[in-house]
Amino acid sequence: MIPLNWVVGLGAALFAIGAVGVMVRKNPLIMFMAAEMMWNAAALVFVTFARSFHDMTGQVMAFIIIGTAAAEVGIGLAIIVSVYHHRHRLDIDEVSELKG
Amino acid sequence: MIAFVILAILALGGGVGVVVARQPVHSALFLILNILALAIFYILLSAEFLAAAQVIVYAGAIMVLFLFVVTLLTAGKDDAEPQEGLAGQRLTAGILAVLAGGGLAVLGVLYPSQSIPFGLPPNFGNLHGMGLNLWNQDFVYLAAVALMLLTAAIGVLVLNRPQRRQHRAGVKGEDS
Amino acid sequence: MNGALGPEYMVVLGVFASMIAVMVSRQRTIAAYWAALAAVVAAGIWTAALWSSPALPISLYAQGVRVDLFSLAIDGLVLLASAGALLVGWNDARYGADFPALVLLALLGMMVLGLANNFLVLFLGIELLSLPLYVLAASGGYAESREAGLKYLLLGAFSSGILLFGLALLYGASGTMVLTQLANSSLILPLAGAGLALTVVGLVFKLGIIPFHMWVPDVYEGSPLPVTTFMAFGTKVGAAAILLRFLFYGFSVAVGWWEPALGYLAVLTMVAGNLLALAQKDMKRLLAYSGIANAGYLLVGISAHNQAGARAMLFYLLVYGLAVLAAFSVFTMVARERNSVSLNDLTGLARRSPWLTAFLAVAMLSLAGIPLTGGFVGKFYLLQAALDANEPGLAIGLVVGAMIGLAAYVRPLQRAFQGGDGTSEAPVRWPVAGAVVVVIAVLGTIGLGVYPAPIVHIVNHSAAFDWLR
Amino acid sequence: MFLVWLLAVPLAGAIATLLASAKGAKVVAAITSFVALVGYAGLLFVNRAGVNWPWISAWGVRFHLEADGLGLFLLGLNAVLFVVAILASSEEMGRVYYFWLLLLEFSVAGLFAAVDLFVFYVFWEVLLIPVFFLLTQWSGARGKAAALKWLIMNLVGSFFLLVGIVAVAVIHHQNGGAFTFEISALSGMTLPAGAATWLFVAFLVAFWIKAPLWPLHGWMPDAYGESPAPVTALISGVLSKAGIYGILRVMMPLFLPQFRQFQLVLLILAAIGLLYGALAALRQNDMKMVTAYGSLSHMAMMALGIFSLTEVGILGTTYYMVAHGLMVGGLFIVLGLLESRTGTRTIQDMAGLNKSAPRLAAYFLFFVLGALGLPGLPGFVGEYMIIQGLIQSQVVFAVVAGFVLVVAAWYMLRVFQAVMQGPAKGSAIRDLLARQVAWLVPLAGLVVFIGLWPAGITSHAAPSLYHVTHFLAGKGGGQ
Repeated sequence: MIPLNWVVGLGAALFAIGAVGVMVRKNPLIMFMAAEMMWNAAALVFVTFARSFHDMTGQVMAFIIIGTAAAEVGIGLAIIVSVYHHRHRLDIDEVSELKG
Repeated sequence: MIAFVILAILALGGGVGVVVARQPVHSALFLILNILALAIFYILLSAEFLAAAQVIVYAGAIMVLFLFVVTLLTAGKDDAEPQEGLAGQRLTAGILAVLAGGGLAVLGVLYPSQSIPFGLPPNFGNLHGMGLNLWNQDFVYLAAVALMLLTAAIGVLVLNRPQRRQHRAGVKGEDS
Repeated sequence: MNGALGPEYMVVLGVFASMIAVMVSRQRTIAAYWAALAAVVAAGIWTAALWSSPALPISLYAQGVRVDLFSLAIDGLVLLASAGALLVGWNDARYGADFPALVLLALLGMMVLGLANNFLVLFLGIELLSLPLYVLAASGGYAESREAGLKYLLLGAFSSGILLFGLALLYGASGTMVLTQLANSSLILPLAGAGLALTVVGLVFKLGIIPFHMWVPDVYEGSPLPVTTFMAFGTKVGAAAILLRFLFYGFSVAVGWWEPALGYLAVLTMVAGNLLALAQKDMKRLLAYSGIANAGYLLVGISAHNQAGARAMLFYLLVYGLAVLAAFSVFTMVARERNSVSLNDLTGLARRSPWLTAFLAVAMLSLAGIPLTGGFVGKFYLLQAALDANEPGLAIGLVVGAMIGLAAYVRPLQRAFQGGDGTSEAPVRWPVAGAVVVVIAVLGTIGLGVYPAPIVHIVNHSAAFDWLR
Repeated sequence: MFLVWLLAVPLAGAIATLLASAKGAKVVAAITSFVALVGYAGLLFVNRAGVNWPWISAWGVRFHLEADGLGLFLLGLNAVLFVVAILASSEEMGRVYYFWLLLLEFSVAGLFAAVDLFVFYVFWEVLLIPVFFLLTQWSGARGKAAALKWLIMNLVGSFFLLVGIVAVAVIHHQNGGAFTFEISALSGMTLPAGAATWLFVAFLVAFWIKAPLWPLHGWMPDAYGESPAPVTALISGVLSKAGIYGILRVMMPLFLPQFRQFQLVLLILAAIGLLYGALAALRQNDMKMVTAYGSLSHMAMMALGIFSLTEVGILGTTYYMVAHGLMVGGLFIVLGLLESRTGTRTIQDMAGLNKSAPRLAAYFLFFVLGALGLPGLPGFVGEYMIIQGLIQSQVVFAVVAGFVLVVAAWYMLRVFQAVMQGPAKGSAIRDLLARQVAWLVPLAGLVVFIGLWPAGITSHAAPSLYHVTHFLAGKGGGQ
């Protein structure tokens, strides 16, 4: 039996690493992967709590997260590819010529 | 506990690797490491089905797609991207995120949820249990995920449809 | 089942019908649009039929879904938004034959957000809404659009991640995923606080509240015009609805945790959003910042945390949506082949197309909150809610924001009434579908300003959060 | 139902002007305003019944209009001045100009008849829009800036007012009363001590800006200077009364204790405005601006009358509002006629015009004398009553007001002398046309009439002020 609260802590750490990745990296592919890691961290925490409550809904949530991530990655990569087709360099600051 | 430490090191190492890797290919490989570590965690947390799904869907499908795109986009290029300077704003955001994440991690460790230590219900987390959920009361969620995958399919078609001539843009009626 | 989810089923059917129409019909684009519009109308009729159902509220799927008058009101709003978006982009080859199906998929997400009662449905709603919009934003076929899609995607994935982690912590802190049970569960406080904060951040990201707004202007500007219309209205409805449901159902007891914070965010957003709108020359960006500021107004209704607040928010959503529909359909007509409208394009519009200018004026004045337009009644309602909650700060923030905003909305009108330079004196062409949208939206805006009583009645019924003051 | 006529006719006429031909718009507008004037006659002599329809029942808002003594003559002022202003406008203005004018008449009529705060606010803000577009499109070079200034300053006030109105209703509701915006129901309510001052200031700022009163008159010079003469006449003649009227109609019933508390401050502010307007008028060389600043000074005079918190002072103000509206409106229109003939407004560029245009000079003199308060003309009566009120409450301010009357005579006559008298300079100008005389004569006649029979107005206004004056008397205020 692994210590559940430590797994939650690990999830938080992974979440933070993913958030840092999205914020400091400029390559859309890497940013996207970092965002995927945030989702994964959340899924891990859901599964952990599901284990501690003996409640399957947490696992269902994690499963849905995985399925949604698949759809999201499909769309995301399609967008990245179509952007890349037209401008042979990937850099989010280049991409957003107009700053918010 | 030992298993936890090893797996945690693997997961964290993979996570940090994703963020610091210079090349997207390396990031993707690190992410696979991270995902596989999580999959083992799932087994340890009595979520066998999810572990399998994680390996098949994430490591298998998603990451292969990632790797494919990464190699497609960077093939034949000088794949080292230019040095990324850390702009002040990004650095601040990053530091804030690290602090917030650290705080969250401490919170998670210090405040365990109400845990039921033993007596897992039958079929908890295995294929049978998940099936009972997903094909009964939670079926609608599965349907929603299916619709999202449909969206993805349409999306890929829309985004990569052949470009029309510029002068035809705005012409009403039949789509080419 | 008893048909409580009928509107949602109709929309799903519409998605398939629209896709099949593309495959089998020779006039494939127009057939897809008609199929989608039929589905929207059918869903609207079903919603109206459900309205007087005695069985409400209906809980389904282990309380994951709760169909009540609030969700039906949200259904009505988002159906209006999608009908507007379909008509604004009606049969335009630029957006392709898949545009209607994607709009319907996003519509489904918005409707799901209206009736979500647990974390799973909340998350599914958000993603069902976002995924088609990523595609739609990127579907313009020109560089800005693709880049808007990319930016939307990355920030959307990021904010969904924050939201998910917040939900996970809340699950751990409470042991339940059902919103209505959250209030009664014993919470592990620090964990719940962190989870609540992250969840709210994730949701206000979607709503476009300052300081989580940076994606809004670029995405609005880059996306094709009908998509921007849809995003401005529909997404706002969905995000505001789920934020309200989440907080009112789940955290009515722990008001002190979120109410002050949201209040400050609301004031900041109203003031800063309108200030930023002042400087804009591109109409899409202007409406983007206006959308940010209006999200702040919606937040006033939520952070007032009383029945009047919820009602005022619902009412304001309708008012804002109608004004946005009118403004965007006018801009679409003015833009024609291009995809943006700048201040210069409006110069002399009054001489070219006086009626169009009048419609634009009504929309802009409604956004500014001038009486006899719906915008005034909406702001009045919000003010009432804020003052009833003894939050004069919110009220003052609201009027200060409205004051600043007025200057922003009046500038395009001044340009429109200016003499043109004579280069493009031809009157603007009116496509039938766009004309239908603009006329209905303008009539609705004026109608809501002159005689709002029936809608106020409906809104008062639908936002019945009896445990609030 | 004549009250509804007063609102409905301009609204219908506004739409009709849009459908009329470009040349026919003026005719349509003139007929509309005349029909409205007939409706006013009906209101005055036949039936003064108001309307009270439910509007938004969930908030207790009722579409409640009444023509009581306070608003009755302002409605008349509105109806009369619009006829004159429309007749004085050029046919070249185009139909949209007349559309906005009639929309303005509609909203001002609604404002002067509303006794429900919500309805009051709706009309209060709606009237900004026609003026904004009139200033934007049909004004001088800096018209656009003037329009924005007008809109923004007034909206700042409006939004203060909006918060105030909603807050008053909500507080009334929280104190256990019904949720209502009816002024009569809200009057005399007890406000929490902390909120009362803030609400008082919020309301006051709105009305102060609209009047305008020093120091919130920033929009005035530009708007008066840039707008075409008929529009100037309407802004100064009718719209500016809305501010003073609002203080009387809305604030007096709600905030009497606050008025008493801040009386001295308010009097001092108004007195400064009185002096400032008069002295600024002396320094101007633009005849329109002389009148504009003179008008600013007159507005302060009305404010002094109210803040004297005496029956005679307040009554004097209600009377003076109508009188001043007619006179200053006429004066601006005559100035406009003059400007259109000479092409300049600088008084040094004109001299001895009475030689070539004696009739114009005569009407000019008439309205100048009215504005400076010649006995027999209504300005005198109003100022006399106000000064009497000031003597009853604070004599010092009566002295200031008396002094300003002298200055007023100086700056008005200075303009007249410079422009009309002395050796003729430059080419001769055309005198008034017969049709222009045709509508100036009734206006002047009306001025003389109310000057000779002030009781016609005051006797009607007094009962409407009964509540206020009764309260003042009961608490021993002044009387």
